[in-house]
Amino acid sequence: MDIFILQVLNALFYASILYLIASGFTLIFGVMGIANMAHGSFYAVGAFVTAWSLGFLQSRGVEPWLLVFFLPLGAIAVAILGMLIEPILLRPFYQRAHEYQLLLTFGVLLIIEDGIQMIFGSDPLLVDMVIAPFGSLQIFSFRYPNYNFVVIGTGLVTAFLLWALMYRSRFGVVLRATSQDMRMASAMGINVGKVYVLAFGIGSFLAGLGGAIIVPTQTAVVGMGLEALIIAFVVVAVGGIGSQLGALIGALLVALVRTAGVHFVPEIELAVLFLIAVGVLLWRPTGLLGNAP
Amino acid sequence: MLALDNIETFRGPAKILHGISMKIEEGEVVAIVGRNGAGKITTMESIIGLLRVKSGQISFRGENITRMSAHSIARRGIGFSPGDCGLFSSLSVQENLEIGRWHADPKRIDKMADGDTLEKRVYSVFPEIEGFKRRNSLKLSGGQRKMVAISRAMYLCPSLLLIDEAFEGLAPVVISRFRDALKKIKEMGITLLMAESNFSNASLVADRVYVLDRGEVLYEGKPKDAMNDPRVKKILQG
Amino acid sequence: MIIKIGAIKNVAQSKLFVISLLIALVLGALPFILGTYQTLLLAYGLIFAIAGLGFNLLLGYTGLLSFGHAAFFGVGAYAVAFAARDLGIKNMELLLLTGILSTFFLSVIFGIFCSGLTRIFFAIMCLALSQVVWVLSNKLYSITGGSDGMSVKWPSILWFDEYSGSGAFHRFIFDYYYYVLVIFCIMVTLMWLLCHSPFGKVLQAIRDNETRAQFVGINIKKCRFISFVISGSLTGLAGTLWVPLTGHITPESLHWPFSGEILFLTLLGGFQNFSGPIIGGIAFTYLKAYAVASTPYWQFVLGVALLLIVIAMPRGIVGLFSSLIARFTSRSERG
Amino acid sequence: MTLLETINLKKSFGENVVVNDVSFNVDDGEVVSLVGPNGAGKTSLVNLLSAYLTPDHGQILFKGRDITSLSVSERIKIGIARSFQIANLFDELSALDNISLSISARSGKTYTFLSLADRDTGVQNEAGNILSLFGLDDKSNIPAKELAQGERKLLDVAVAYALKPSFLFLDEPTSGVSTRDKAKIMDTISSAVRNEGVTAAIIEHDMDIVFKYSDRIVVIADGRIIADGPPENIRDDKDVISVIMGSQGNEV
Repeated sequence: MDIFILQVLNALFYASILYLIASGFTLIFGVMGIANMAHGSFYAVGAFVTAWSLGFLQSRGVEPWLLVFFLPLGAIAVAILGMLIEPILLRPFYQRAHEYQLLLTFGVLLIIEDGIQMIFGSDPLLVDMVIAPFGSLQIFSFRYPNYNFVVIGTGLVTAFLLWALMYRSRFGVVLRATSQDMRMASAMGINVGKVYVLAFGIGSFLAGLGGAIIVPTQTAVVGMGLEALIIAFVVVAVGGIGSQLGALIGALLVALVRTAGVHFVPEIELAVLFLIAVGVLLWRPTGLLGNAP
Repeated sequence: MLALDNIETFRGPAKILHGISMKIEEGEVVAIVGRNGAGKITTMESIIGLLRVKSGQISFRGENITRMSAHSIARRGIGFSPGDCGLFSSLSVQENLEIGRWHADPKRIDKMADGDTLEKRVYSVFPEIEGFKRRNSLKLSGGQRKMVAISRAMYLCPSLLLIDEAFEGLAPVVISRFRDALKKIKEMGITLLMAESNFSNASLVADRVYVLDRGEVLYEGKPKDAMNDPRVKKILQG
Repeated sequence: MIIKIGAIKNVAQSKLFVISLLIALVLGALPFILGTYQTLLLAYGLIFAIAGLGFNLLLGYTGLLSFGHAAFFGVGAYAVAFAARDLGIKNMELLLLTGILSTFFLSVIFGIFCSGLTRIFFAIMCLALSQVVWVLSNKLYSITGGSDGMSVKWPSILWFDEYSGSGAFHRFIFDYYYYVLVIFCIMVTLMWLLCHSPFGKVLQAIRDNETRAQFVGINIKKCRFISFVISGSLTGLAGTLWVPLTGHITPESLHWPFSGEILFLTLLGGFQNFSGPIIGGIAFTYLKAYAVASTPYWQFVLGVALLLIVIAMPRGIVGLFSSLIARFTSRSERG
Repeated sequence: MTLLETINLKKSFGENVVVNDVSFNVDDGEVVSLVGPNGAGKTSLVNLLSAYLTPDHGQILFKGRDITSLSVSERIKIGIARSFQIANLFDELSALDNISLSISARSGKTYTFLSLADRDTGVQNEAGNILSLFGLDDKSNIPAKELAQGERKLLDVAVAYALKPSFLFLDEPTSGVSTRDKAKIMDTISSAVRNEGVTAAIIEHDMDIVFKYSDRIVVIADGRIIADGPPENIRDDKDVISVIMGSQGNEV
């Protein structure tokens, strides 16, 4: 029983991170039709920037409980990065075939992956000092760090905010209109360029946030972005690309499968995960909640 | 109100407009008529900034709008209803309509006569929309889609409305309905510029026509005199 | 009228034939001028050209972007390694056969899963399947050597047997280069025929307009499947040829970034052209070799190069040159 | 002789019934026009007959055989082809290749791998003949995407025609075409179809064209057939004309 609860909590924790990454990926794909290959690297940048800046602030004597408020630094940095990349690098190529955007973002991926090493070095970074101030909760026989609940909560709150943004705000209507027909949207007075920058910024922010809140519990290591990207692919493939609810459900499913996989078939848990993606795609090519465009 | 001066526009490598000049006065209904590929749609897309104009100048109420982005042109009060309607199918009809209102210049809305709200005005053109405004725009017939497209452009509170192929694909029974609607829009003091491949439909509503052929203006004047020009007659009737 | 078009095409085709023959002769003469290392690089280039040719049958002609072609390349290479280690095969022809058969079966399996999908869904399916293979190669340590990989000795080529003693490296590279060159020429010819055959036209038709292809009575799924199997097998052949030259295989060549590199080289050359991936394969080999040699941050260099290529020559090297040639000829015609 | 027959064909999308209990038949060699207001269900009917949609209810018989469950490609094999309302072409391929593709698909050459397509003189000549039949012979090497709208519509019909169907559906072959080109396109199509004795069903809005080119007119409104007969009868039927043309029909 204890193990079961622990595993469920771990799955929820993991699902929250996956959701943050995948929702950003699916948002960018939904609005601009770009499968952002650098999205996982955005997640890694979020983790590294947060880890580095918290480390720096701590060395300047900032109290651990204060450091918590600086966690979003990584996410903000990534949002800025995204809002620079979209207009400078991607915008000139929207008229061209999708392959070019894929290739451009693949180039960004290569640059970021090595750039992280150049800037932060290849030593792993960890900022676990922010976990302690939150304390922990006694659940049956084990203590569970309260910080993990913060991560789970962040995922839930983000899901709610994104839903409200998409379906309960004017910006959401504008976003949905632009994603469908950007030419017509601009003829209706919508500043498509602004919408794109914002959408790309929000999508990048979400990936960065995922990296920022995971770095107190896991070290930021070189290559973490590559794995994140592939898992995000699986999440959106399962959930349905372009669908926010799909990203949420996909994240939960993938997290549960992986947690169970690590428990029961640790050797090939990743293979099981990919096979599930294969199965879902065979059954419903557009994912569980995707609709054929 | 709107003046095109020697406009040249390319579509990819192909030069479509070879120096088009037009003048449209306040309150007029003008139709651009021509065969397919003559440059009607290209002219419209050049005006609203969806296509980049290579040379020449377009001015709207004395302001040079030649290389402005489409959204800033729209916000200056030029509405557009495309031939394929261009409805946002992931939005409801109502959301489709509202998008226009959010980007309309409030100054223009304020100028409207007392008691005449934008909403009332739009719905007076096609009151039928009230009946299906909650529906998803995918589930509309061709005629309904055209109604929504025109009304949506009306929500921008435009002083100039561009309608591409207002009557294309409409059954004859619906055409007369649309003709009345266009007259109503004209009575509101909105200038209309239409692109039509069917000359007889165009002559139903237009005060003046421009006949285009191969990206050049061939004729300009009253519709009833157009057929006196042998070149126009040849183009429009074969 | 029709006969005239045919005549023009015949002239163009015989011109193409002469040019190709000249290029083949130059490629054949190069090892006598270049050093061993350069010959080795060129052999790698030809191998990646074959991989790109296979990849582009899907991307350029069928309109499907695979993000899992590393699986075919890697499995071709692993099949050679297994055959050499476990079956003791030393003969390159037999190794080739093993590699091609394995990748053929793999692409049939992948093809069954993938040929019903298009666009991003196809890409993700290929990715997921290839990742399964990658995970297995990593985890089945006792068979594959895990992340350490496996080494492969120099095989015997045709009747040339032992490569040992002094100068063996040079002799092997020299001989193997010609081995690769001959296979390369055969494959280019076959693929050129395929792309210009009725079936090639059918693939392009499906790429252009799936609905209409269905309405002229084409079995779309079947054609995509055949294209997929040919494409996968050809990329697998490249992997098979590649492994004796590196002498070592690790799961890296099954991992998705390697699929990204195959895409990279195809677009570098230009995917709207038959010759694009050929040029791209060779150019990419040199680009990567020099980047790796000059800095530990070679990925960074490749990334920057990639961005520059996309921005400066969006239609790839071949596209750039053909538009330059077109501009030059139209100018000289006018002048 | 009856070539095609539908029995109580029905199709609905949600609560919206687009084809409601339609039974009619077409004789061998006839040219039938389907007319009616927008949203009457004409295109849906053609979609059902060409297997683009599956009916909820009812049967389709072709040469007396039930073909309701046959797929698109199976219906093409037995000789049912169609053209599209919005020209649906292989845009990157030349006009000639668009046609030769149809021909080689028809003659079972799809799976020919290692011979050059443009050396197949049989296919090339036939494709050239069809192009000139449709007046497109000077466009044979131009990619379909660079053709003018009217030419695209003609090529769309020609691609279907090249399948040598015994029954051809034409979905608004003149929509989006200027008044002047309409007659030319219809003359071309009509002579091609009648010379080969192909049975054709045409969806069309322009009543002048309908009256001029068809042997029989089927009027559809709200998913039902409301009139069926030769052009003279339809023209004289005031009720039917008012449905199609509206109350101001005479004025238009």
